[in-house]
Amino acid sequence: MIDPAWVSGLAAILFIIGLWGAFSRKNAIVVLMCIELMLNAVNLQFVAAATHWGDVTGWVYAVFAIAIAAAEVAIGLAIFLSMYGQHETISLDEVNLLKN
Amino acid sequence: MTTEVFSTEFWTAFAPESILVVGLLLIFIIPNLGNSKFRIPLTKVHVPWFLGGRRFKLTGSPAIPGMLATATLFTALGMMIIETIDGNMDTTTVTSGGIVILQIDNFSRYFEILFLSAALLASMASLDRIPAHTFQGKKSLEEMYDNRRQADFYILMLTTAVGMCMVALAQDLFVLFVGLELASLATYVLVGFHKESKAGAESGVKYFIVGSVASGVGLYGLSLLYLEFGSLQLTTLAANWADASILGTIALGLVLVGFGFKVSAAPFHFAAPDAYAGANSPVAGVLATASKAMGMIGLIRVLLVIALPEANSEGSAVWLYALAILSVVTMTWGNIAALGSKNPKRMLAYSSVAHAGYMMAALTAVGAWRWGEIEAPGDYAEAIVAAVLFHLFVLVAFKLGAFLVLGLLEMEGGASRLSALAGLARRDPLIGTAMFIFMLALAGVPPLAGFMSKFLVIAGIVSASIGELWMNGTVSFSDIHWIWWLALAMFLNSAISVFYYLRIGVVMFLDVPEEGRRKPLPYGASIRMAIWVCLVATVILGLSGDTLIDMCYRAAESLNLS
Amino acid sequence: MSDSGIIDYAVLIPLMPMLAFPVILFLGRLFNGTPTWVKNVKEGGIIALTVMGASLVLALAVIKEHMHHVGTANVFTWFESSWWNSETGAITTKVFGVGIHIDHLTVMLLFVAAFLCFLINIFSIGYMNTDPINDNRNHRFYAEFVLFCSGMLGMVLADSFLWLFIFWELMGLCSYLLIGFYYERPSAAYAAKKAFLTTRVGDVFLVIGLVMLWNLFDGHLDYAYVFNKENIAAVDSGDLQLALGMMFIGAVGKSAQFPLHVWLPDAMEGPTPVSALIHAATMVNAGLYLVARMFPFFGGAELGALSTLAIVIACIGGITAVMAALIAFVQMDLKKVLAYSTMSQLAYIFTGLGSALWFANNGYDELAAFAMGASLFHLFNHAMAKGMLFMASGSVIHEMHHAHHEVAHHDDDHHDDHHDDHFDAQSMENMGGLASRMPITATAMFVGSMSIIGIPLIGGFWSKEGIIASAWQVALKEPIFLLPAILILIGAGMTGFYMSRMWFMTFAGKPKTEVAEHVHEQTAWIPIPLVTLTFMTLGAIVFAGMHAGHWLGDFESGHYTNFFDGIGYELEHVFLNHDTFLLVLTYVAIGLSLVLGPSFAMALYGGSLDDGQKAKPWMQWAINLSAKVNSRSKFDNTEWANSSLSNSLHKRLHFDDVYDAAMMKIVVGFSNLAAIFDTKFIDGVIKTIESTSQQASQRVRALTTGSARDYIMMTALGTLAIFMLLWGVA
Amino acid sequence: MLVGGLLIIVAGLMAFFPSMSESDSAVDWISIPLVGFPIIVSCILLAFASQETRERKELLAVPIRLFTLAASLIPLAISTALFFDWLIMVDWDLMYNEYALEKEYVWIETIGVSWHVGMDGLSFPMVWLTTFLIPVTIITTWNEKDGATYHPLLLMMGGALIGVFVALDLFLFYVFWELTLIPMFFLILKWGGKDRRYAAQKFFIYTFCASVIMLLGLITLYFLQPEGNGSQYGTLTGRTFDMTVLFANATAYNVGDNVFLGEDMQNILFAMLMIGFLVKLPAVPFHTWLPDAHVQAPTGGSMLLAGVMLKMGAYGMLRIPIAIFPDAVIYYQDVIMAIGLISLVWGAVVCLGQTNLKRMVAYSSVSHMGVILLGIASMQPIGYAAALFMMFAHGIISPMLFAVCGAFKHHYHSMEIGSMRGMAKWSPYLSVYMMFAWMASLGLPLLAGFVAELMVLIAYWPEYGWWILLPGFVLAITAAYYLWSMQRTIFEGGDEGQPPESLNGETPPDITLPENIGMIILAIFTVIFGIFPFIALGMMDQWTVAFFEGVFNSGGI
Repeated sequence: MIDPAWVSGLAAILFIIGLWGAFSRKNAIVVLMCIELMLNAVNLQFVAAATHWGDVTGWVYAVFAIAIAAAEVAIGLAIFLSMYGQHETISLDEVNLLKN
Repeated sequence: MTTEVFSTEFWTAFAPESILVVGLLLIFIIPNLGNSKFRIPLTKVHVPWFLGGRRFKLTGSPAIPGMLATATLFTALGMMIIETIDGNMDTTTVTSGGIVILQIDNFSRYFEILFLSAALLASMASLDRIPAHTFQGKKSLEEMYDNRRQADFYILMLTTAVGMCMVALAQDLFVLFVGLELASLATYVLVGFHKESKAGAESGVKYFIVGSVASGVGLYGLSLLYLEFGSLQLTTLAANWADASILGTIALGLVLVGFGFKVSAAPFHFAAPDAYAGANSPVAGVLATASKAMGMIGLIRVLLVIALPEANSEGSAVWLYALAILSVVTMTWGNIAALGSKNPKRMLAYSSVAHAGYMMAALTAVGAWRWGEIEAPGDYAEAIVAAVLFHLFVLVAFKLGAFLVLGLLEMEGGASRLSALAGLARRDPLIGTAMFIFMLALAGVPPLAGFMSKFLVIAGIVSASIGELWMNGTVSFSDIHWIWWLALAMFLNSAISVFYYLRIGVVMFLDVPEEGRRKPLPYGASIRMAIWVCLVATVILGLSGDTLIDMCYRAAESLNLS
Repeated sequence: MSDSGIIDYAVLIPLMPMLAFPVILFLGRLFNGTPTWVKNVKEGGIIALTVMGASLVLALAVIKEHMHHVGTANVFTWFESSWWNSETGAITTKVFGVGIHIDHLTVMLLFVAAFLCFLINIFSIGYMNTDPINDNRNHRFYAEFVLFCSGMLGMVLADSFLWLFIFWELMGLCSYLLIGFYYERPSAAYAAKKAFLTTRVGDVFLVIGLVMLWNLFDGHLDYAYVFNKENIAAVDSGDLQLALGMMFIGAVGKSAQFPLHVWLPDAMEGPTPVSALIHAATMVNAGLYLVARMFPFFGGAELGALSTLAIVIACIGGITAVMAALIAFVQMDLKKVLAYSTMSQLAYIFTGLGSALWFANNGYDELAAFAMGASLFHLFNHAMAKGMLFMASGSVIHEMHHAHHEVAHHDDDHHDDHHDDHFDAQSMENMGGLASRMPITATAMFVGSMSIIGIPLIGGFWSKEGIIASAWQVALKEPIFLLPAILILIGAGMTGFYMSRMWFMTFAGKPKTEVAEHVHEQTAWIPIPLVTLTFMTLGAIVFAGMHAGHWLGDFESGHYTNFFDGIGYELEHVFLNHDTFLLVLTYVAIGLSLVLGPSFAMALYGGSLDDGQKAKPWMQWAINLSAKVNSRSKFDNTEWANSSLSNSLHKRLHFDDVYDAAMMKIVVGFSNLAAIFDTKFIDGVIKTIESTSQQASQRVRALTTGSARDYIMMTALGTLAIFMLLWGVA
Repeated sequence: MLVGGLLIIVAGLMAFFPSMSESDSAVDWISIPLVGFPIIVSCILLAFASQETRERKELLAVPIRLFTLAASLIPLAISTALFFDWLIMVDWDLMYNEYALEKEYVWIETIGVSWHVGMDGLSFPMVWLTTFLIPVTIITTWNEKDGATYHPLLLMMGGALIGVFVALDLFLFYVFWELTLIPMFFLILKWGGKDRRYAAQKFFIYTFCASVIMLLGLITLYFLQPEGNGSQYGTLTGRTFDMTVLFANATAYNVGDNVFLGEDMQNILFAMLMIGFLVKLPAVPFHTWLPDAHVQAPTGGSMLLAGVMLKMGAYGMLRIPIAIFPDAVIYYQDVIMAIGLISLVWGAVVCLGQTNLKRMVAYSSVSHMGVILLGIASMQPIGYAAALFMMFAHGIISPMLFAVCGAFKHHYHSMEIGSMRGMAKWSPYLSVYMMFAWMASLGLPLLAGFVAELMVLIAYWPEYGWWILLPGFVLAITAAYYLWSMQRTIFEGGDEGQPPESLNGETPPDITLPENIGMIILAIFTVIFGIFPFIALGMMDQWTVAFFEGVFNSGGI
């Protein structure tokens, strides 16, 4: 069996990639994907930790986190859609009417 | 009292929350009641099914969801207040499989009352702000939109309320986070509710994206905590915190980010002004008060319940410096930014950033004293937490009130320029005066609630900085803990803040109303009612806050900090 | 200690006029223009006269009662004050009261004040109520007049230095109001301000002196306590000298001495009765009174410890005496000549007081008594004579006005309002030859001038000789005193010149203008005080006979029971002094003032009257003499008149210019700088803070770029920062 | 008629309640009659008036005005009755830390705040002054526009000001302290001159910033107190904001070596508290809000601002920091003296260069407030009593100054000195009042201001010696600017006078009857307190003695 530490490490890397991607990419969909990546890192972490502690709650947490991520995607896409409807772009940089 | 999920006691204890959920379901169902019939397959028997089809006139009225939501919130709030107000409340703990999930105690009930009050006021205001047009005849596109989205809006509002209540009740960090996400997801939609306008859509996107990232970071922090301690139970975490490794500290920082976004602490606050500016005013008001309170629960749980040193140990909390810096930066940033802002909603948003800074400064003070040196550290902590709770509650009165006044102005078209307020006092003296009183309260002018809360917060900080020095004889200035300077920073910041709060007063009382705003304000009975409630609360809580302060203390005591 | 009897009512002397003030003022506002008020009550003049008469009667009664013993009465407690000793923590409370104190000095000044106030009130009714310019404002005049009288009487009767000062200020206020009586004239407004301000400068020092005295004497300023010899001995005399010196500066301001003399000539802007009363006879004597009040300090203090101050007082007097006389040489305005003469004569009294104080402080009690007596007697004589002179000059001016009015109306009826424009009724260049046309006035002026000059046997002669003698006697003991001694001796001759010049220019010679030919004495009321005072002045020998020493405090000594013995002693003392030095001195002084000064004046300004005009016999000889001297001497003073000294004399030795420049350039300049500092710097700092914070706000808000990516990046950075902070602490 | 009615009311009150001033009086004479009543009445009137249309407001102005005046006479009657009561008793029982008519009700019991009111020799003269000035101000500004809201605001202001003076609880004190800002803010904002926006904000922000620092000092002080039990102590914090307890603690803990607070702690707290009060006073260099506020404020606002509001600063100083930190007073003695001296000189010097009448008068207030600081720095009961009397006397004189300025502005539409000459011709009454007020302000004897100035100088000399020349210099400068301004307004102008251009050729009018009545009342009282200073000075002196006994003598010096 893989040492949970490795999994944790993978999670950390995933998280950093996700975070990096979240602010380096312009496309809203890609940013959403990056956020999903971060959430996935969380899931991995939970699972790894659950394995480490031999505790079932971690699995439950992971399942819940997946549900949350799903809801988030649903809402996110809906919001992006309305943004596209108004601004006709999904580039985050071009949506800057509100500032200062 | 400990109870299992869905046992009889559970339902008794959770009656208000249950009512909320039932109300939520009713808003789903009632507008859709119609004459549809279900044909039993293969027969011609049509069983009345009532869902769908041609809607009944009475239940199909677009005004119904709003009333339903208001009634639901009102009932739930009333039940909670009756339960709490006398101070003899039982603590009910809900467990499932050995894990403590929820707990009803003074603390959680207090916050639930806060959330529901904010939601109630917002939905009352929305009755006029997003009016349901029941009259006959031709309707404009705008009005059609309004009518169609009545149910959506109140469903989201109730969902937010339920999510927030869950945060207040949660005894497990993950449960807390689930509640937080529930509320957040609903507010993302609420912020972007006006998807027909560019600003609405944009603010929704920004709030959503930044919020998601923040909660992603927070969730990752949780997972690290879980990795460190093997549990996310508050009690477990608190008990084992002293043995935590560096990982725990890092996890703490990450979790802090998640909540920091909710309380709009700098530098996680950036989306807040945009969101407030784009959202409609009652929703912005809820964000600035209830949502902030929700984040504050998280901070209190994590920083005070979990991450405080043991009562007899030397040294202050590990997050002391981080939070101190964060709080000073936050309050200064908020005030400085608000100083030049020409958009009243953004100004209020920045001011709410500043208020977050004040409360964080108070929390810092709890972590400051050396726990070992003080006889009864819990007293100090409770005083400070009570002050923060008080502040959060009165914010509902005057910050939400201010947003509601802006909402009233929005009814005649946008309120995103300072000039929209021009001459308000002349057009409607009472509303103008109310707005001015809200501003004074925000600035902290006695004898209004804002003064009282700021006073308590500062008193808390100062009391913690002095501790029990007076018992040791001569007190010299150098003996006083450096967090005293946080109080000074707070004061200087309040002094700065007077500039922009006063400017609104001047504009309202002195300037000539701009073109198109010469007529009397739209009437809006229920939004006015909400404003009056806020006004009365602002004044009453300032003049005599004893009952509320007692409630806050009981809430703080139930955290069992020492 | 408190006496009972008439002194219990002494407080009414100042109180009655004070209460009359609002009455006249408000009745005047009410009844202005009603014939009864104007004709019968003389716009308040009769009310004032009644009140002043009552005061005079009461004053005389008090004087009679207290001629020979000191009387005191408490009126009420003014305030209490407490002191804390920081060493012991003890707190003591001092009571400060209001009361009446009557002694020899009071008696003398009370008489002068009450008497002259009454006489000048009579004069005012004649003078003020016949001039149309005063319509609608005479009630103001009488109101302020009685308030002034109240101040003067109150100052004299007060039982402490503080109350002296309070009434002193009250007089200052009235002086200000009355100088500015013709408020619409810029020159009057300027003069009023100048008078108040200049005396105020002195008053400031007086207050400081009082404060010092208060602290020296443990919270007492009442005469009963501070003049107690034991109390004086307990005080450090160096401090005492400083305190008294400060108070003396106040006296300098009030009595218009160098260098605070600039206000008095300008003060002649006020109506003439005001000049007579305030700026000649009473208020300007307040400074002298104050210095005379200090006498017991000099007697009680350590020997010689206060003599510096005495010398300073005398020197100021000497300098002023000569300086004022010099300026008086070139004045053409009748009243200004008198004003400078007043300054000069007051200076004499200061020198005399200086000598007295020096003697007192150096243990020469008898000489001190003599000098003091001489000074106070001179004060008395001068008040009477100068009051009369001013009233006489008022009479002249008044009749000149009338005559001008007549002439102007006679000549051309076309325009009526021209007569005020270019004709100066006060300038002696427009007069001449009035001796025959105004006999009473001319006589009064003649006697008054002689008294001031010091013609033997008349008025001021007795006292002036005493002052000069005393000064020289000090000079024999203290060489520095030579300065004032020589100066006042020279001044005696100069007095002879300018007073004679004034008289001859006005009354002798031919009328210089048409107006002067039409002058008549025609106003009622005016002659009454003139005649009264003429006899007062002529009869000074009687007062002298009561022995100059009588005017001094020591009631037990120097007081002749036989009246004629007194006169004999006085005559012998002056003309046949056993001390050769003093004998010579007397004759030198007589020679200077009687011969030299008047001769020059005659030579320059003398002349016979118009043909057919004849003055009264007692003046005619002088006119004839002057005509002779004038025709004999071919004295031409044009060269001198064009000299730079003469120019600067015309410009009053540039004092006014320098003071104005100092005020306008330095003080106002500094003030403007300060105002700029306030608006630019202090407000500037605040505005900078505001603008900086606005800029900061711009910067900070610029960070909210509007792009969600930036927000996320900031969140990430914030995460990193928290991460680092926590890591660092952990 | 007014005066007569007032006297009848006073007599009636005294007849019915022969022992009003007894400290165990069962009736609460302060809370409702003096503080609550004006504020509540004015709030009701304001709420009533604000909902009416403009035309209706015009109609309502007169009845509202009359009602306000009547309402303001009630506190005056009460305080005057008290005054007479004490005056007859002669032996004042208004000592330091012994309060007359003391009443205490628990207000916020959790943190130890009580509604604790009472009066002593320090506060009573100020209370009387306030009650006296409100009707006078209302009368003087009878014809102000928008009277329906203007006069109630004045009344509200009065209630808040009395509240400041009677408060014996730090929290209560602070509440009223800030509350006074609000009516004043509106008075300036709504009835002010051209730059009112700037002036109103400056006024508010300046004072607010300073008082915020003061509040921090108060809170710190609060927590440095020992915990105690009792109704005044907070149920949760264990401390109290009750001043009487605080004073008792301060004296108890200052004895001997058992100094409760360290020296630096005392000094820092003292400085923090003083900043709030110095700005209010105002002392140089915190004074620039005052000229702006005065110039822009309406007449009534200026009268109350100069008459009472400035005194809040001096009152606060004596009431709190000096009473609690006697050692710090001695430590800062020279600093206080320097600030006072600078204010005194600076204010006077700036006056000299002003061409705006009201600005000049405002700066003269700065100058006079410096005198109060000098009195405090003298560290003598006489100096303190003088400071108290200065507050009182200036409280009567300066409203008159501003009433004159207001009338000037009202009738001539200009504030420029020199814009008109020969005012005595057109407006003899105004000229008389102007001259009277100016003379009173420059410290003419027998008018109220003189005694105070003299006593300050007397107290000043033994402590600071020849520095006294500077105050002396100021006395002369003060005379200079006042005389200069009179020369160029009342005097001059030739036979025809020279009306200001702002009148556009109309004949300059004299002042109206209400202005006349208001000013003559002020003038009469200026004279009364000038000739009989002991009326007020008696209680002040005894209070200061008790104060020194209670504070400095029990302090470990």
